[in-house]
Amino acid sequence: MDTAIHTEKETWGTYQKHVADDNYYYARSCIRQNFFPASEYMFLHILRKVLGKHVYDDPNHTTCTGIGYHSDIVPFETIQTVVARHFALMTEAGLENIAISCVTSFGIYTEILETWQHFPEQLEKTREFLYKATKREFNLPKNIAHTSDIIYKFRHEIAEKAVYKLVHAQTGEPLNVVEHIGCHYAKMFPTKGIGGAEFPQVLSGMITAWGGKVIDYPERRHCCGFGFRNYLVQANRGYSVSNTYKKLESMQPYNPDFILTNCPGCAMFIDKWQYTIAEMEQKTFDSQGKGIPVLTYEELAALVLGIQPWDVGLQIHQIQSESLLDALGIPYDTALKYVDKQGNQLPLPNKPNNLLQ
Amino acid sequence: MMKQFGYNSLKSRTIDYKNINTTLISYIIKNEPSFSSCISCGSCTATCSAANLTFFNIRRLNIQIRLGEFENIRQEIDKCMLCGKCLLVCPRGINTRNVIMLIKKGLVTFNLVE
Amino acid sequence: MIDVLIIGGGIAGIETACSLQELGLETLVLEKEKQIGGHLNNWDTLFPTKRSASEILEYYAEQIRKKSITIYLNTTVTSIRKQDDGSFEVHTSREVSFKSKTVVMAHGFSLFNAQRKEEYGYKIYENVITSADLEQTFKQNNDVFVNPMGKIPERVAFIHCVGSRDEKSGNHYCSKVCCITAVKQAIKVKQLSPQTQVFCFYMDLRLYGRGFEEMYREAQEKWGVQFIRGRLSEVAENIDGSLQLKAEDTLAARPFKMSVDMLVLMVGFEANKSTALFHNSCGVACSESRFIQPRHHHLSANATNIDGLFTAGTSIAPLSVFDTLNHAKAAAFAIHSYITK
Amino acid sequence: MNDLFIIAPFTIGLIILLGILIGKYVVWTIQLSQIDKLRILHGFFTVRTFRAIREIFWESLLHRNIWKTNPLLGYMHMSFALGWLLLIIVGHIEAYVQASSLSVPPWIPIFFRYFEHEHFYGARFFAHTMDVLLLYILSGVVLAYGKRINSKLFGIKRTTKLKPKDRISLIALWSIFPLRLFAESATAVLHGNGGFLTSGIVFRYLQVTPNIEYTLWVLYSCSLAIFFITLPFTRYMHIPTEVFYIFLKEYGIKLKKQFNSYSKIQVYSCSRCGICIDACQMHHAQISNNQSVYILKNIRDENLTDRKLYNCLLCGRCEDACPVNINLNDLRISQRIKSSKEYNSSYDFLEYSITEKADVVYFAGCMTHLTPGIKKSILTVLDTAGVNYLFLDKDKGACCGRPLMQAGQIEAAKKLIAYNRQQILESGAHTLLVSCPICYKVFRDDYELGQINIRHHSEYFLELLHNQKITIRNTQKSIVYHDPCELGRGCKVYEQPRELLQSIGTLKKVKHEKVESLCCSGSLGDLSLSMVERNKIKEQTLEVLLKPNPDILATSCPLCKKTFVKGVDIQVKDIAELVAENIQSN
Amino acid sequence: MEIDFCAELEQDVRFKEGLKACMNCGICTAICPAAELYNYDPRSIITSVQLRNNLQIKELLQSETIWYCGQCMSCKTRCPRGNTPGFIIQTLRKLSQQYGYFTHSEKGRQQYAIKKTVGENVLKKGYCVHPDLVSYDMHEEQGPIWEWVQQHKQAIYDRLGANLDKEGAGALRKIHKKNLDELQAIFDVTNGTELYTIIEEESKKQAERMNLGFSDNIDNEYFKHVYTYNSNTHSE
Repeated sequence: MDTAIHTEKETWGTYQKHVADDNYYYARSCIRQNFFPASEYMFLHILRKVLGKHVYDDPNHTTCTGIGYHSDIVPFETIQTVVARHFALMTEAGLENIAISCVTSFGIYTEILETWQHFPEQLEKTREFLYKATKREFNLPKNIAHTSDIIYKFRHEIAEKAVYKLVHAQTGEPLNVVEHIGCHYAKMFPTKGIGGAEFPQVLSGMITAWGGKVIDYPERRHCCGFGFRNYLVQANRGYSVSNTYKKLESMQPYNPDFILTNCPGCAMFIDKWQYTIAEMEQKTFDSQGKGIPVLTYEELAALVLGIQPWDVGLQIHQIQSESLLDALGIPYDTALKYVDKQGNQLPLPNKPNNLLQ
Repeated sequence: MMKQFGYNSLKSRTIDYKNINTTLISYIIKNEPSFSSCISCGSCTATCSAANLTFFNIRRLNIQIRLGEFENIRQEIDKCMLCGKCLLVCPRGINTRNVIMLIKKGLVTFNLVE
Repeated sequence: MIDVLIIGGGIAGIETACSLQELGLETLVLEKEKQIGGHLNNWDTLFPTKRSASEILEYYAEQIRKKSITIYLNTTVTSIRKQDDGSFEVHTSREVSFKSKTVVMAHGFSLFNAQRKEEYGYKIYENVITSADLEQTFKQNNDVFVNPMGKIPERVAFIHCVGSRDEKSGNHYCSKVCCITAVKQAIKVKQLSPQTQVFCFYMDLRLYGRGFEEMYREAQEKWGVQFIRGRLSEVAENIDGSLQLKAEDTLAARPFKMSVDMLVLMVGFEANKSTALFHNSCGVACSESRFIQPRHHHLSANATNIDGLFTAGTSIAPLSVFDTLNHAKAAAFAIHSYITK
Repeated sequence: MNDLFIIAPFTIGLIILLGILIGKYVVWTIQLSQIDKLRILHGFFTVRTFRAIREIFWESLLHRNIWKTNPLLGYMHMSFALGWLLLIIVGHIEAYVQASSLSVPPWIPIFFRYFEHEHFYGARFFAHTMDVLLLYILSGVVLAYGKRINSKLFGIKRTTKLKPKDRISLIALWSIFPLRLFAESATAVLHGNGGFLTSGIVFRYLQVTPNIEYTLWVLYSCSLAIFFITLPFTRYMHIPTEVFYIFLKEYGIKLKKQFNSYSKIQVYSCSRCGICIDACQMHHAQISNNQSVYILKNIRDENLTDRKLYNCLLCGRCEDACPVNINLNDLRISQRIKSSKEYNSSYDFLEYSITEKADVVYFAGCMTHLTPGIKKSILTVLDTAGVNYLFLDKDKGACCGRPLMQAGQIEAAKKLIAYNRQQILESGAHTLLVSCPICYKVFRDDYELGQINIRHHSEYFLELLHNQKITIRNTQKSIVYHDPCELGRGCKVYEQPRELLQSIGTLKKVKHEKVESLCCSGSLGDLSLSMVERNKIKEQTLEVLLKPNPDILATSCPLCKKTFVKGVDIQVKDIAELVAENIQSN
Repeated sequence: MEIDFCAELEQDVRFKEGLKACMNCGICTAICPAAELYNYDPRSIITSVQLRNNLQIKELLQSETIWYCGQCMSCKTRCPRGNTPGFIIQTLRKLSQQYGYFTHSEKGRQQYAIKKTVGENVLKKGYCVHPDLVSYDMHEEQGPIWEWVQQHKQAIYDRLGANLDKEGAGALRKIHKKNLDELQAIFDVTNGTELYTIIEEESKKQAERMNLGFSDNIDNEYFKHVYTYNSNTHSE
């Protein structure tokens, strides 16, 4: 039973969210640009080339310091002012819709806007700070959206232009997809996320729109385990890996074909922790011992639109995606997997011990 | 082969009902049914002579018995002096002294602790 | 012009009508459903006596016949208007409208829609039901007890405070009757299926009424119902259809996990939809809880801010059948002294 | 005719009986501890032996204690015991006289009429005396039949059930004397050597052949034999055991905490008379399977369950009522010790703290701490009297250990005792004052405090009164006093509280007082009574106590007070409170 | 004189927002990932803070327990009283650092490692994370593919449309000095810099107390210690 759709009928009204349909100021993500640079590239490509939207990619904008903030080395005032700076840059660019690539940032932006609403004096203080530091001034954005909200908004347009559907090439059966939503997407402010905190629609909407089947599993809402300081410091990583372990264990019985995430951190951790668990405990959560591929929604959108897997950047995931591509019937040229821009072959990466490639 | 990363995955502290050992609790309830009517009000602990000298907490003992945390129970139960004050304050008239004796006997008879 | 027009043919409305009839006033009852009795029609037994709800309904059916009380069924009130002469004009779904000296709002309450607590999975997971659903199954089948999947449950959990004492549902108040209802239903489950283990997840047990505490104790001592102090955080469905519960055993101060074959959500009271309607049409005052605000909590719990407009029963707050009927009787006296003053 | 069939059964029976008895006595004596053996040696050639014999005469023959409970019952037991003994003694004298020699085969006196037909000097006299004695015993037998039919007559509401082998033995016993009557009567018809009873009345109208006579005598001998042989294996073993027990008791052997051979002797001395069943208050709570007689039986049969064992208030009423003076409480506790020995506590957390010096140490105990009224009163009195005292367990204090003792947790109790003992000794006090009889009992029995006088507040306050340390105003109110079990039967303190109370108001008598007083039902001795059951027992007790409708119900135990308070609408006060309220400082 | 920690907490908007009134239902602990793995119970923390007991709060500030939370904020979703334990934790951690109590606890000391890595990276690179920061030897769990990416950074990031360390827009671009300066300026005016200094200094003291080597760059004993040491006593 597709619970997501089911609840949509009942309580959808509560969780309508307006997403601007053009002219976005793009805020990049620390983690995504590191581990999934192609995802951000693809997002811009899809919006500009495929959907013909205007997105401004500003060289002057920086981190929101969210990771620092949630690991308590960055004060609240500081992060408010950094975010204010981004609003200033947005204002200066003559834009009023902000599209945020990172879920942590998305949470931060939302939290700060909420705070300014309840405590206007905070907003004033922040204006002063920003002016004092940078002589900049700013307007509040009219609309803030996570980039997954935007892809969700245009999911049907993408579906129309889609080359591939999320079905088994051989059987025609829809693929079993489990989604993982970043905690800070809707848990803090349910009404700010599409579909709310308990059954967010943002990813399941894409999956169903592109022909896949959403699988509900017990630990669906559980945190991936990043836990900020709990990953940043090596001594604490037991926490991080244990939480991912819990999620994977809980989804295993449903044999998912892949995991879709909207949070850069989650995507990276669920991918890398599968490798770590395999190496630490010789445990994998799929039938073949290869691990369950983890995709970002940008990668998925790009794939269904027929963009080459190696341009989408699947080769820099630790869990290899060939079996998934085969299932989807997406052709790929292994020779192009490890080459540079000019097409020169790069030395091959080492293979893991306990994880089949 | 296994690789070391400088940390390991952690054991879950969550009480999972399906793993709870109910030997002791059923033994006690069978022999002292009044025990099932505990409302965890804490009167017993408030008046307890042993609690005046140690951290002994007979109210919590009830919980630990239900959770089957025998190692803990054994260490704690030793502190009770059987003075019977709890018996007199219990709003549900639970026969606490008998419960204590049953715990002690139960732990031994079903050798729940080494 | 009628003396008293009573909105709602639930026990509150009917009791008010009966008492007024005895005091020699002319009454008219408007009921939106095709039968009288309101929520009680869907209820199996009443706490703490375990007496059948239909007994009460039969009693009132009899009273209506005896006292020949006029009731218009299938009649929904759309607005109440106060006239300059102090009387009321009441408009209904049917083209007819009524004039009366006084109006009693006995339109009762609505049950909390458990789907609003998505994390509890009502209407998402097959084996999650509400206390109201459970009463229905008791009513229909009084000898066997199976979960919606048709299996005799090994474990059943009752969740207190669903939609009550919950900011997230916008209801800060306590619905008063859910604790004792849970206790009553837990006992019933044990009676029907002794091998089933029954658990109640509660925060506080509010067993304020006559015979409630005794029933709670019976549940513990006689039926072995177990009470776990902790609010349910979320429910998930296992692949076999059983339900995974997450709570904290706050007395052990540790997270608590349990899989059950059936989950019963103790849904609370909410102000009836019509209350807002009346508020808009005649400006009757409502409290923060969206129920009608009596004029004086202690001294005139039936009167409202509008002269001649009275309340009876759960239109002012969650009440037990016991309290409802007393409030209704009181309404009759309040109205009588208002009219004959 | 062949006399063998008459002589043999009796003789064999007698030899077997004596064999077994001597065997048992020897084994028991060997199993006794070295000290106890010495006690016997030293006691043997002293007046103690005579005292023992005297008690045996009073109890085992005259059954004085049973007389006290019920004359009819007493008479029954006496007729058997005393009657039979006299029959034997007189029978022997008769035989000696007849043979005018002391060398007579042992069976002759038993079957005298059968063997001796010739007239001799004084034959008539003996015949009549023997008949008187026989008649006396037979009256007892008739009563015994009656007791089985209607025990109420004998002041016994409940009685113990018989086991098959007991029944055989009993029937044998019952038939011995009727058979003797018939046999002698038959002989009398043939040889005219009967007394007023045996000559004739039975066989006056029917033909007696020597065969009938012979058969009757054989039956008589057989019934004796059966009784003798079965005796050691049936309840009747209590007769020889009791005799032995009385001697040991007189030699000053005391029951130990641990169950030993002396305990066993006590267990076997129980005659199952059932008097303890009536003494027990449990039946008010519809509990009728755990009274001492049943417990002793379970001990013998080794099938005692914890449920029964721990379900006893240890009030001591049965012990007091027991005609054989068995230490029923301590026996039960020794069983609890056995049952719970595997799990005693160590109480490592107790650490000795330096106690300051004082003349008097006051130990309130757990229960007093639960009744602040009493605690406050004690301190008031001490202050008014200007006593230099130390409140030992003011803030922190360990339990006295008595509740553990009662539960059989002796090893654990010893730990607490050692701890408190040291604290008390270090204070250098000459007096230990306690306000709780439960503590008082254990301090007296198990603490070994040497020179320190242990005083319950009722005793101590009376002393203060006598030495004019305090004076008390008389309220003229009528007071009923309830004896706490541990203080009364436990420590034999009956008079001091009463004397103290007389100075406060007018003391009224109640039905069960002092040694007979009832238990409040609050006792810590019981571990499995439910509150409902306790209340039922309490109600019965209160009924007795409130009969003379007093203004005040006084007691001298915080636990008794706490128990009663919940059940009555008149004032329930501890003596301490009454003293404090009416004290006048001089 | 005694610091009034309660008052300090009240100052913080996140405290006002995060603690209305707790009724001890335990719904937060029930879904808290940290509560499952560490000896940690957000409910009890909230209740003890709710008591406004200065001494208890001080103990918290020096404790391990405030450092377990992973800031997933799942607690905010569920609380029936609209509290947010996650916010309260933030405010407690803030005070703990402000008063140098964080070095009293094993987990608290780790703040130094975070400041040294993420913290300094923000001001150096303009982003919290950068390929240079996620060095394979400190992040072995990143696996061989990441090792490979590190070895061929330029080529791979170029291929995937990033703009590694180059002028202009794009992923991982070089952040222009003036932007970094603005960031620095913001940190200066908003006490961000001050916090960095406190962490640095308090850690230095702690390093002396533990007599472990300490230096400005990260290859020092103290860093290695706080980054890797785990007493494994956090689940009992």
